[in-house]
Amino acid sequence: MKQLNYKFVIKYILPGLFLAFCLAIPGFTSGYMLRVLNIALITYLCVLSLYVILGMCGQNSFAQAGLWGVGAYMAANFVMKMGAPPLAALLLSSLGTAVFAFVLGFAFFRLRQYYFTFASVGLMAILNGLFMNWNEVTGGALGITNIPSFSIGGAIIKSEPGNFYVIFFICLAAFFLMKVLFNSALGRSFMAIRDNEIAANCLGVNSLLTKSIAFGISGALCGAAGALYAFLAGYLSYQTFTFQQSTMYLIMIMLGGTMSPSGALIGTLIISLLQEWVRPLQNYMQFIYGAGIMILMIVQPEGIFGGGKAIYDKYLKHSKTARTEAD
Amino acid sequence: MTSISNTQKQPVLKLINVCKRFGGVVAANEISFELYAGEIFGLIGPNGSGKTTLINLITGIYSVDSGSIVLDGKNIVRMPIHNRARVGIVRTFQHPRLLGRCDIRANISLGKDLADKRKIPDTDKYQERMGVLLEAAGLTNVDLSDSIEKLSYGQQKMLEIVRALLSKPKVLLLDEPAAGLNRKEMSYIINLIDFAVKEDICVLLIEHAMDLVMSICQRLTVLNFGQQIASGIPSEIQENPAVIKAYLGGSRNAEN
Amino acid sequence: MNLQLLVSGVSTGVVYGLIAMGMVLIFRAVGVMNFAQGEFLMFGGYLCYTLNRLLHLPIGLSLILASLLMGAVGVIFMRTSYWPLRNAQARAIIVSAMGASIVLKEGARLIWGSIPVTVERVVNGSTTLAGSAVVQWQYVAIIVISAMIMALVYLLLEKTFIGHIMQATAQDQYMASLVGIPVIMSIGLTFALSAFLTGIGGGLLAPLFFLNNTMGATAGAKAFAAIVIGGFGSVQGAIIGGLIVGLVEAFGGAYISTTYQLVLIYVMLVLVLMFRPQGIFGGKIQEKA
Amino acid sequence: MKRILAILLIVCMAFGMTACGQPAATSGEKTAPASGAESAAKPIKIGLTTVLTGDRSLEGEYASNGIKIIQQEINDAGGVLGRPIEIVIQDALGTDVGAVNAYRKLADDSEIVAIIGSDSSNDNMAVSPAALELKIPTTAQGSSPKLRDMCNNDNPWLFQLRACDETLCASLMRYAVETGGYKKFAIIHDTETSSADQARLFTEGLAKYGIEPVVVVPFTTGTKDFTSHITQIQKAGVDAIIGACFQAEAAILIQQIRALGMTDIPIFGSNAFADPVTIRLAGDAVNGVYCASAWVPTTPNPKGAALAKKYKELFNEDCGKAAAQVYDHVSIIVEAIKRAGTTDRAAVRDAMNTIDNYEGAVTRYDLRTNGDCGRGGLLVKVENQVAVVLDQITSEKIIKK
Repeated sequence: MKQLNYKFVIKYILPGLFLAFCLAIPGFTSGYMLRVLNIALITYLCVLSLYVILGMCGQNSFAQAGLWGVGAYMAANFVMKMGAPPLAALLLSSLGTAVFAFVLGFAFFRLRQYYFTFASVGLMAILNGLFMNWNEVTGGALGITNIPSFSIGGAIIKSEPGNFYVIFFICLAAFFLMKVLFNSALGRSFMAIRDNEIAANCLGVNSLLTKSIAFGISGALCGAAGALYAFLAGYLSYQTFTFQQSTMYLIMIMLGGTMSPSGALIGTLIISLLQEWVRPLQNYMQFIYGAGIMILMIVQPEGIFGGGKAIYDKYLKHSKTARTEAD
Repeated sequence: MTSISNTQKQPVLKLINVCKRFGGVVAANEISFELYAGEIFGLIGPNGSGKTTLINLITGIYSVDSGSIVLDGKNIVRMPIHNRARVGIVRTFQHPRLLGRCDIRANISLGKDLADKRKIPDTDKYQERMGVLLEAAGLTNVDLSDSIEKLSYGQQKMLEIVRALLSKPKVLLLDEPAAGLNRKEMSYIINLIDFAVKEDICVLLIEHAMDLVMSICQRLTVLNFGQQIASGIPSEIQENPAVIKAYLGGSRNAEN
Repeated sequence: MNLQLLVSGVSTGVVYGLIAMGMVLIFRAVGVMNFAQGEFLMFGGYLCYTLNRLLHLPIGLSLILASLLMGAVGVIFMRTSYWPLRNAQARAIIVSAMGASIVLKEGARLIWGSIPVTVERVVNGSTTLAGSAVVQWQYVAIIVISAMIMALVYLLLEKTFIGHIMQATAQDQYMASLVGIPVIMSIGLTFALSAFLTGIGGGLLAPLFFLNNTMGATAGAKAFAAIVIGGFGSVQGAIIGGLIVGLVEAFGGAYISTTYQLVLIYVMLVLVLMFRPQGIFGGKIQEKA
Repeated sequence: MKRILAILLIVCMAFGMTACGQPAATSGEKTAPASGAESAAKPIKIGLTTVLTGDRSLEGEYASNGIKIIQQEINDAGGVLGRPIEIVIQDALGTDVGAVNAYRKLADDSEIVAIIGSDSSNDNMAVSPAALELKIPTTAQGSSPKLRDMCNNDNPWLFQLRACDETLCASLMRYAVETGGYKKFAIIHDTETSSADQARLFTEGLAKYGIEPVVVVPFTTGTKDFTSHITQIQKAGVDAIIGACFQAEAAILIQQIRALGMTDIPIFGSNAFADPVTIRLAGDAVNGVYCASAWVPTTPNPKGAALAKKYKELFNEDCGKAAAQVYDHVSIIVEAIKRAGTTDRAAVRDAMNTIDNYEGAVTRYDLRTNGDCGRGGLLVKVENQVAVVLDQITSEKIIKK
């Protein structure tokens, strides 16, 4: 057995190294880069929510940035008007957004396929209109200022590195929850709906309920992301939670590949960092960014991770089966 | 119409005067038959005679225009699709509909999921049952963590039946299970159907392969243009002039 | 007052109709919603501005030339953001169109700057109808020109050979190529026509609403609502949907709420979807996107 | 092969567009110190976040031009502390996240002494926590009262180097009621941050005279057709209209008000109504518009007039508000560096607080408290498509300590 155990390397050593690297990040990055990463990780939660509803359940939603906003404003209100501790606000707003999304899903998922997508475009516009004009709850166009930082049991987390660890661990938890969901009966029923709704029904899957649950779970992720954003930014305004933001999530997940949480992470990081990399271009930055998206899509229409997985299946899995046959 | 069923047994599934029309086309006209536990019931007819439509009506994909479908004495015509699956009506498709981007284990687990939803208590025996089924289907050598795309068409069809059987259904509807399969694979299908019969599941079989239908079905019914033109045991059907005219025609020898 | 609202509603409505019609043409041809359609409006307007204000051509000629140039832009757009992805999933095409819309928006800013500009009116002045309703002739010009173009395009699609080729390709690309229709040309034509239709709206609207590089997003969003409300995938539906959106905007703003004018349209969109998903005038929809 | 072709096409498109692009406004990270004599000395860096790309890029165009002028002027005059200055620009993208990222990117450069925020209260409020955390003197171009309170109470590092809208709105309303003698007002405003704020302040300004607006018509940013809004105003029967929105909407609004038959009705507007862009777009219709503006190119202020002249020469356009503002912001920061005698951020912050009577191009500044530092603006009326200054508004600062 001179052969290296690929499975072991891929399953444990590489992720372990990656984890160690991530934990060390605050040690060698600047405040700016860390801020970018923090926002990217919060965005990752929203992209994961799109992974649940689009990648697993096959329903494309443009309302995710709206749900993100719902979570953010909920958290701000819980903390500032009701005096809830941030941790409780995080959980409550995640739960609240989940319920909100679930109820809406129950209404919207009577629509099939792209009609739901259309409805989600409408929902996004309606939510943005509310964020801008509902003075009592969202502070209107001026937004909400002076939102306290995140804290756990009295320990206030104000610095970027502190926030990084909090957000990182929540993302990690979400990542593993996705893995659990993927292997659960619920996850399988999502995927059955994605692949063929009628066949799924014939296996006892209630599509309306299941899709609503998927939307609810995506709402929970967006809600958590919203709360984290509120605590990190300290300021909320309508100009953050826009349709453009939702389309960016779609770009991210399409680029990374809709089929895995890791792909979503890669897509999120590429787009988030691409936006910052093109900064030195100043006036040309968005132009090159747009062209970059086009080129990336043309080169890798199935998403970058889609390609990666194909390579994994082709070479690494092959060597594994070869080995079992040799045994 | 002669019936060979045991009169002391209650039918599991009963169709009473089921009608369905699409625009001007009558897809099912006054169809009635009953299925008993552990029985293999054949449904044959030329292309476009309404066989698959009938399965779609039983599973609820289409709603019936009139008539009733009774499972264990309960009319289920108003039940949505997923609830019909949960009370024990499970089907396969002409072309297997599996989770294309998942591994084999996930696909099989969908059957277990349905069993859980049906509250079948023997989950501890699940592994054992799966092993038996996979062996019967000739799928013992496959790696369960492989992608579903690694399986041949025939194996995928087998897998779909295994998945259906894992949920311990009351009624199993097989839509052309043997189409496109070779002899060896056909024998696995027979294995699986035998397994179903042993578990007292009633099997409704749509099939074009005449020798298979004639050899394993206890009773048959023949459809033509949505009409039930004959019912009975295989030997009777084979001699029925209406059937020969409508379906087998002069090409019966070619069929074999 | 109502008459005045009617004229403004109809004239903005027909422009939404032009954009929506362009979107529907592309949707029918390639089965994907074009998320950069609003940018065509903006780009067409700027081309018209270049011809009219920078090269000092008369406005009529500028409009015609600009919309013809837009046809070329449409072909380039097709070649870069659709054609390389024609075999990929629809979502990939949507994403690349989003990238293209950023490129168009920012490209226009780099070329023409971010200070809003305007072009000449087709007809100057205004008239007073029914005592109090003031109607600017430009509004009437928009309605008349748009209606003419819509009618022409409709005839082109239904009555001419080119139209039949485009429709055949839209229905089944593979079959079309089997009977000898060059698919790339037919699709290119569709994109050109779509950009032409939408682009002319930019030049017409410019004197009333001015041009800036970000006007496409709002217009595109309203055209999208028009398509869904009118009936998905049908050309007539797009026109009627555009008119409905324009009128709801005008009368809803006057009688219900101006704050939530835009929200109103989307509430209507959601309601239409809930109760009549195929749209008010839509028929059967092919399952494509 | 086809993919490569497509990519080539995109690249060609990109190059084609950049080739036709305007040569202006590409200053940025690579801006070299202009003066040859001081090139040996290391430049003092000042950051600027502004919206270069995206939806509000008009501001960025003005700001980058204004920066060029002031940088040249200061360096030609020998710089500060014997060193030239260099202004580093980052794009705020017009979103909260973009503004904060741009700010953080600048803040990472420890040589940057102070940062100038963008022309939006939203952006300024979004970067406030970062300014407080990183302890960098930051100037805000937003004019919202909420921002003023934030500067005064929560964040000693943030300076609102601008007359708070309250002063301007109140004096415009005073003029409208006392001089104009109007009593029935309609307010039409954008629901976007600063416009909504100004609309509120106009209402408050009127309330001092016991007048309530007859009708308030809000609209969403990007609204192009105001027929339904204007018919509401017509129906209400008013003798003056108050408007608050950005340039493009203001121009459309003015044109449509005139076109729909209200040719004589006076329009009182926020900053944007007498902006050069608005005047150019709206044409004749803009005549007779009153405006309490922080800045017009026809300002009687000698420094401002010189700037306006210079800007016109260099860029062949009228000088916009954002250009004049960044001009003043840089001057004030340089003044503070001069007074502090060091580039230490805290020392510069303290030095800024000592500036109490600084004559800028826009107005006089008083930085003894952080908020509402600009002391006033101009009351203008547009006649023959020129903004004619009627009066200069100056308020004295009330220092509560």
